[in-house]
Amino acid sequence: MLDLLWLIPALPLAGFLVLLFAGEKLGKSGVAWVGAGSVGISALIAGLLKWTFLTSPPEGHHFTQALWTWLDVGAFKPEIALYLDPLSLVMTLVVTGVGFLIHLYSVGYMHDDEDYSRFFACMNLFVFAMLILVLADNLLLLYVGWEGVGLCSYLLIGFWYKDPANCKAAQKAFIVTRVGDTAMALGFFLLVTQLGTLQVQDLLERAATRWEPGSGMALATALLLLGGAVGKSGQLPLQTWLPDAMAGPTPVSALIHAATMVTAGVYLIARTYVIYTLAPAAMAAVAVVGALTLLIAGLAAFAQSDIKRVLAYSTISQIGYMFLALGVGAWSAAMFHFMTHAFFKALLFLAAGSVIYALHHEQNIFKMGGIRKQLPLTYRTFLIGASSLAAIPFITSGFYSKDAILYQAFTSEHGHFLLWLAGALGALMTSAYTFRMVFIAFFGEPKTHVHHKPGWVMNFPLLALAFLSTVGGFIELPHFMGHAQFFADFMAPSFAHAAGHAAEAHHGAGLEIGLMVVAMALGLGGIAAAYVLFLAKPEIIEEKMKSEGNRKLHAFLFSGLGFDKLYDTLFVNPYCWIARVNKRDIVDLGYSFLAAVGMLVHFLLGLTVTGRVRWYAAGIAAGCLILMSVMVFT
Amino acid sequence: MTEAQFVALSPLILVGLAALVVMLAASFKRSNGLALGLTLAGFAASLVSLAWAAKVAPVQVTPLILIDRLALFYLGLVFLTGAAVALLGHGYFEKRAGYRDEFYMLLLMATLGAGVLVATTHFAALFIGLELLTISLYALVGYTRTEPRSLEAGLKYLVLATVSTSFLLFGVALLYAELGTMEFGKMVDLIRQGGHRETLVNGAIALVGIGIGFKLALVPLHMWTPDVYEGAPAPVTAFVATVSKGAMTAVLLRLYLLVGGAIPDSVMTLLSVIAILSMFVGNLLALLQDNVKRILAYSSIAHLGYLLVAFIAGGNFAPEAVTYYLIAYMATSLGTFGMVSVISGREREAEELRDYAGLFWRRPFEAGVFAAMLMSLAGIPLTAGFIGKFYLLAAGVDMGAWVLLGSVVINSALGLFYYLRIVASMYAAETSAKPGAAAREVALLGSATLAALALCLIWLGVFPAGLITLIRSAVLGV
Amino acid sequence: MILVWLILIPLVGGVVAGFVGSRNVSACRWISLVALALDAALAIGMISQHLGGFQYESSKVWFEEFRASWIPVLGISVHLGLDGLSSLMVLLTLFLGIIGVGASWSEIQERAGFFHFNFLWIIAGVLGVFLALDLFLFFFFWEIMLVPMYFLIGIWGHENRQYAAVKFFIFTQASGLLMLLSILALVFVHRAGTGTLTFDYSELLGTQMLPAVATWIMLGFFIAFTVKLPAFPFHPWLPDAHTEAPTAGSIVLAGILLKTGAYGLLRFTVPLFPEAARSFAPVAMTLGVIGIIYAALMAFSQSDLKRLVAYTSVSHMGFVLLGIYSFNEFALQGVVMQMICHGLSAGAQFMLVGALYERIHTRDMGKMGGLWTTAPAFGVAGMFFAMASLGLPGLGNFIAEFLILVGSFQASVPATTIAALGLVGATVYSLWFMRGAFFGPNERGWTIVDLNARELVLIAAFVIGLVWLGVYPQPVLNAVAPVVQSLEKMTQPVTAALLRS
Amino acid sequence: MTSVPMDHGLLLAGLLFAVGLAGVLVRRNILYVLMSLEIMMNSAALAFVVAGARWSQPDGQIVFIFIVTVAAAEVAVGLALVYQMFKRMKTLDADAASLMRG
Amino acid sequence: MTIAFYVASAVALFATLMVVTRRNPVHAVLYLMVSLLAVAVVFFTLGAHFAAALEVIIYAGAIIVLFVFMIMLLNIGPPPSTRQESLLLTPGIWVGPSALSVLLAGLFLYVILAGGRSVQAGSYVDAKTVGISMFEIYFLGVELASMILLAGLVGAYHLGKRDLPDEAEGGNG
Repeated sequence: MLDLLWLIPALPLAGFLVLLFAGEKLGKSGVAWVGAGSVGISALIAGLLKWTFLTSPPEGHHFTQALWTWLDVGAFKPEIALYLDPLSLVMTLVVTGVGFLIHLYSVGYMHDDEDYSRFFACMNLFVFAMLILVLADNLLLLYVGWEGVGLCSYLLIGFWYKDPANCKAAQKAFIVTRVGDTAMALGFFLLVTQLGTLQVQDLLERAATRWEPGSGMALATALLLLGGAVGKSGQLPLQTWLPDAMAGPTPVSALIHAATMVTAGVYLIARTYVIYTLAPAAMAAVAVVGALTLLIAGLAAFAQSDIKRVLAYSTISQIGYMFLALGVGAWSAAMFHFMTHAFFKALLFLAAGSVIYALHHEQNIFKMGGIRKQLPLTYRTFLIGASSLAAIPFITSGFYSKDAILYQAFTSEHGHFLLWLAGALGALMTSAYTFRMVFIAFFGEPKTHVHHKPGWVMNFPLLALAFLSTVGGFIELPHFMGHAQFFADFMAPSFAHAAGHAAEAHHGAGLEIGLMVVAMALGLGGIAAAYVLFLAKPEIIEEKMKSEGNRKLHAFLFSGLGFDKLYDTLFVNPYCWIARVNKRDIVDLGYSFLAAVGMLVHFLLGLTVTGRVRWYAAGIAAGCLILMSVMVFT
Repeated sequence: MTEAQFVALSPLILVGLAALVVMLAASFKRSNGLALGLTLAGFAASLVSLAWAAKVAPVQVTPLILIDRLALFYLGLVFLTGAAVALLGHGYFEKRAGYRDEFYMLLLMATLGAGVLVATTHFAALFIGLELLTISLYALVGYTRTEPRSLEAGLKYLVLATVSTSFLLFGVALLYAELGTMEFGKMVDLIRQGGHRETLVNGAIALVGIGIGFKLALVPLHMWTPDVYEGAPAPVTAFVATVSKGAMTAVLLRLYLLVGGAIPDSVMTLLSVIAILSMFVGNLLALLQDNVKRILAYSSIAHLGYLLVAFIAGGNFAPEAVTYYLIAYMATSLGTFGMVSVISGREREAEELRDYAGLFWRRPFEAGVFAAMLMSLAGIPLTAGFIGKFYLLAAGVDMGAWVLLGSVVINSALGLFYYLRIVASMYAAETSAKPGAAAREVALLGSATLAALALCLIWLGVFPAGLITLIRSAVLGV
Repeated sequence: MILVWLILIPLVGGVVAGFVGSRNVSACRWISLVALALDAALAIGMISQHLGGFQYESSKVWFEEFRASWIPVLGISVHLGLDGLSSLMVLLTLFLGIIGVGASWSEIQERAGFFHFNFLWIIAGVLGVFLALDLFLFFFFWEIMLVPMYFLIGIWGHENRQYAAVKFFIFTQASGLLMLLSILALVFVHRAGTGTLTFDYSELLGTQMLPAVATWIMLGFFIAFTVKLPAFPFHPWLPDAHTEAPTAGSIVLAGILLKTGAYGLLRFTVPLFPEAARSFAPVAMTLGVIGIIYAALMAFSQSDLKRLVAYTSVSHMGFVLLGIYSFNEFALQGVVMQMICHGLSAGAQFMLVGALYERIHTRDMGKMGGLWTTAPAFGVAGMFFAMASLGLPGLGNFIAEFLILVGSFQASVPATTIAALGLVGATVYSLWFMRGAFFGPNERGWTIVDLNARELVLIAAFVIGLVWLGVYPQPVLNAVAPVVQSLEKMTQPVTAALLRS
Repeated sequence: MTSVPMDHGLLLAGLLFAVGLAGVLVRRNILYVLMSLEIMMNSAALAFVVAGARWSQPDGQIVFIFIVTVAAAEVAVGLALVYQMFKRMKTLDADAASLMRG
Repeated sequence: MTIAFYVASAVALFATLMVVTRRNPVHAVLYLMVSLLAVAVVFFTLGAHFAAALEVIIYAGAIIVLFVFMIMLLNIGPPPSTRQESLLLTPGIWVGPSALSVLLAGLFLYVILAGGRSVQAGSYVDAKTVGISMFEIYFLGVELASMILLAGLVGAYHLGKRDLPDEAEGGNG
């Protein structure tokens, strides 16, 4: 059964190739069948594998399928091999499962687009690349997927390429993540040089034995890999591309920029967790990055008017939670949050997509309003998603996963009160801005006419995801609520090396309940505040906005805290400036100058050839004078 | 005069005789073809007699002339070149009005003068040979007397050559006054022994150098070159560029071999400066020149600068390098100026760059040969010019003359620029070329000569071993 | 003897094509194609014997060798030899040669005979360069390939062709003469030591000389090769030459001619002067790194598509320089990979741009945009090669750059760090390329014919090559492993020393 | 037999040479230029005769004879050229005869 | 004889200077003749009698006559052409060439006089010795000199010849 593993990435690849070469001839339904079908079958196979893992797990809870030797240089011998363990299995499930739902959704959402087959081709390619990323047995192969998803992200953000703004957003996404990737590549070089392999399990093995905890090498490697992770996952300081990435079609945002690709950074760190455990400083960095990101993104989300941008900032913020979790050693909590987040964020995006679809590509929440009544199903599913995001206690999956993170941020040996505080504040902001969005968009007076309602292909994924967003959290319950640890137990083999199993550090139910209550209070408080400010008494905001300072503050928040401007000034503009100024290539000008000197001398010498015989004779005489003088006087 | 001496002199005698025969024939029947036939017969006879003379060589005929392997080798070179010029001239003057026989007479006499130069070991003979060559050339340069530029060139050449010869003569007179002999060998010995007035001798050598440098058109004695090359009829230009320079180089080589490298450093430095200046001035002046003949004139200045590098570098390779380079240069110059004469029309010569526009497509054969010649001048492989340059650099590297070599490299780049300008204009689209420059008919003999030259150029560029062996035996025989 | 045939077939084919071309244009195309295909078949047949089963098993250095006397008085002989490195280069040359003929099938209508003559002679010259084992012969071929290339650019090039052709010629010729000086100096040094005058590579290997002398002689080689490569301060000829050349010219320029520079460094500069090369490594690596970054920036600043691609070549060749002077197996393997992959990706890009130019008669990105809509296959191909150019994993270029950087990381961490930034630069210009040509609004309202069958076949060949090299590069790595290992051995102390420090 | 120092003879030759050179350089009339050339040749010939006298050798005078011969031939050709030039260009100004330059 | 040498030298120098500075070509030619005759005297004082005779006959006789013929042929003796000559000889034109010539003369002076040792001229060389030497050692030179004359003849003939009917006036540029 496990031997079917290779089919999981191969099917989307086949789908991609079919669509690439025959996409135009298949017709729309054919494209839909190939595009969604290939991912669907992959999802089924992934489910089968999961079942196999649950019923008869392979030895050591992992399974490697080596396809062929990729390179063989010296002792460095990476293979094209797939590696399945609980961690990659969860990722695979989410990628294929959520991916399938989103494909299905796209069948309806993109139906009127002229580039239907290109869309599905890119989506399939993305799923393929993402699967390679998660299933890669070594980091080099992981890098293939890593860059592959980057490419697809680029292609899909710029899917509607006729608008220059979309192209720009796509380029930004690619380039910014590439900055992080470069750091990551350097990390790989370091690993190859120091440990001689990129095969993940060997690597972790060797790192654990060869590097002292806290050693410089481990720290450097960890930080370099972190560079890649923050780039891909839209974390500080490379988060700026993600809000712009919303230029792509909404299913793309759901799949790539919410559920799967942007969490690749989380996956990478989880995958190489041993290196981080060897470098506590790097762990701290991860946690701080996460904490800061979640706060900053949360703040920025308040000022957005585009529904997708709000969601984008919320994504950044939620991934910040995952980083926070990773940073405190809560590996499985991070993955748990990844999973629930994939469900509810995909749900939110798809629901938002339905709204946008219905309102004929209207994305501004201030122009929506009152859709609650017009699109009840969409409203309900969106509300489920929003609740999950806002972590409404007990009934939503987001609550459980976030709670696990907050708890560990406080209690883990790597944790810290400030980290917890940041997370808690984040929870407040999350619920506030989430419900700000809900209230503004779905309540109040309708401002835009609903053109057409989504059909079942779009509604079914919403329902499915809504279901998952709700029940997905019940597999991992806090200690005092029965202490179900299905997820953590399942993940455990993947984090076998983790020093001092974080989850085991039990601080008693009192503390846990206390923390949870605080978080719950903050979350609900946020909703209440949102209700007051955006639904009940919007004039408060209007009043505040009259002041110049507040408007500036709003603009500052709206711009994502000015990071774009900062980077423009520091990097983009100088680069463009040099490129513009030096278009003629100063080196070339140097040579041209030499040539010009030659021409000048030619011209000057030409003046000596006067054509007058007396002058020539004088030349001879002068030459004689010089020649003789030299001969005689030296 | 012994039989051996007579045999040894026979190549020179035959060429002189040919001049007289042509003159005699002209008094009966003026015919371009006949004159050419007789001229070629003369050259052929003397070339054949070279083999005859080689059997008795070396022979000293009076103190004036020494027929040794070096002389024979260069005689062969000079005569072959002369014959080629005759062939080119046939087609060229066929298109033009006026008597043609005089051309062959003067050509033969000039060649004879050059022949004397390569075999001379005495300053009196040097002077005579030089003047025979030069006076014939005055008339040859001004040969197309209906063309003002030709006359102007003739006059300029006459005035300047006489000035420089006077310097030479004065120098020789001073040397003679101090040393009491005009024989090369004895003079070198006496100078080496010392005991004479250094300043006088040095000054005199400088004056002699002026005379030689003028013929070789080295900076600062180069200024006549472009004007004379431009004004002279193209075949004559070919002759001036090849025979007269080649003969003078032979003299220089002979002196060089006699001196045996014992040249004071100051002189070496001076020569280096002259070589470098010649390269730079020649190439820079040619850079944006639009007249092909002038371009080639300037390039010849530079080429003699290169040649001087081999002399200066000295060492084992120098004589070989000089000779090989000279041969390559002569063959190529002959080819380039020959090409100008072959494709020139009746009214005027094809000398403007734009006259060459589209030549590649109009007359692919000629253009191809011309391009090959230019590549040879530039020293690109597959041509003799490459082997020549290779030799030159080898000689330079052997002796570690890095400054000179650096100049050679820079100047090769400069040179390439204007050679490529010509090539480029040949494959450019035909534009509004001035009429009258294009030949309507193909000069069969001329084209055949050029084809042979091109073949020889490429043969020497690909299989140089044979010629190298020959040169070695000639040069080392001294 | 088979090696001589390898060179002779294109030479003769060129002459025949040249003669036939004046009467029958399509016949001369077929003749060229057949000649190259024949040559390729010959080469593949021979090489596959030695690389049989993709396993390198021979213990002797040269697969094939040919030796004949040429100019015995100067110790010059016709000495040809083929090893793993030159095998790959020969195959690449013939592959791109065939592509080049195909790419100019419809582009070259005028004077096709002479075109194919020149083209085949370039191929022959390049093959000679890759096979020559006598330094004189090497130089001979090195220069010979310039002339037809000059004609190719000068006659069939674009608007500013004269300037570009002359610049190309002068740069390479002047630097070539420096190399000739170095060759001569080496030969004379060797003669001073042993008493024999020879230009033979195998005999000149291991010539003993003072370090200062070796450095100077090496510099001559180095400059000649880095001009051809081209490395940073010597690159200005390249953008012009590439831009103005006809498509086939650009393909062979970028694909093969640049590789002769890299080949020269690998074959001559390093093995002949290992010590000097070692002490020179910091300078060379610095030049390489500067080249990577600078050219990436320059590529971004261009609006002419061909110029852009040309600068990307400079950038990629910076990696080659960096890799060669890292002196370890990773880097050297990467260098060979980079030579091949860049040959393919840049060749393909030039082909695409050429095909585009045929359709819209401009290379200015300011006048393009949105072409994806009207020619999606073009767009896909452009995307593919842009991605290859930026080193997308899964394609050959990634393997190449990865190996080079892993190798150079072991030699110099700072250099590698800066060079890695070149990856970002590559992203910027590749996306700029895509944005300029294929994305954005189609403001000019272009409607163009998409790639036709002939072009698709050629593009497919490139694509297959790059993907194959990206996912299974082992045959290439195996083929050059012995060469690379001996190079590494030769320069061993440097790596050890750097690691120690 | 005589008591003239050789150097004085050479000196005279040198001065004559310089004067002749000055003539070539100064005079634009081509006839004067030819005359000045004769002066230069003649001064060189004088130097040879002086040198020959110093060594009591006939060689100096023989070279003198050669020089005279050459001078005669040269003047003949030169004047023919001047004649043609005057005919075509209606001037004897040497500077005017500069159709070719640069 | 010594005095004769110096007097003749002075005359030669003076006459030569006059040649170079005259405006009327006829005057100049006459001064040239004087100069050549004076040089002949110098030859005589040096014991080169044969040379002195030849100088008078060939130079002063034949060559000068050629010049005179040419002046007549071109008809440039009379005043209009002298005036034209003055136009050509502006004062400024003298500066550079004179300086150059003086410098060169100075250099010659230095070269000839430096080293101090002044050698007396040798003995008288009679015509017979010259003749014997000429036809024994230098006979090749004599033959070649004849060729030179022939070349001069052919050249002068060709150049001086009237235009043939088919010879058009040459192109004007």
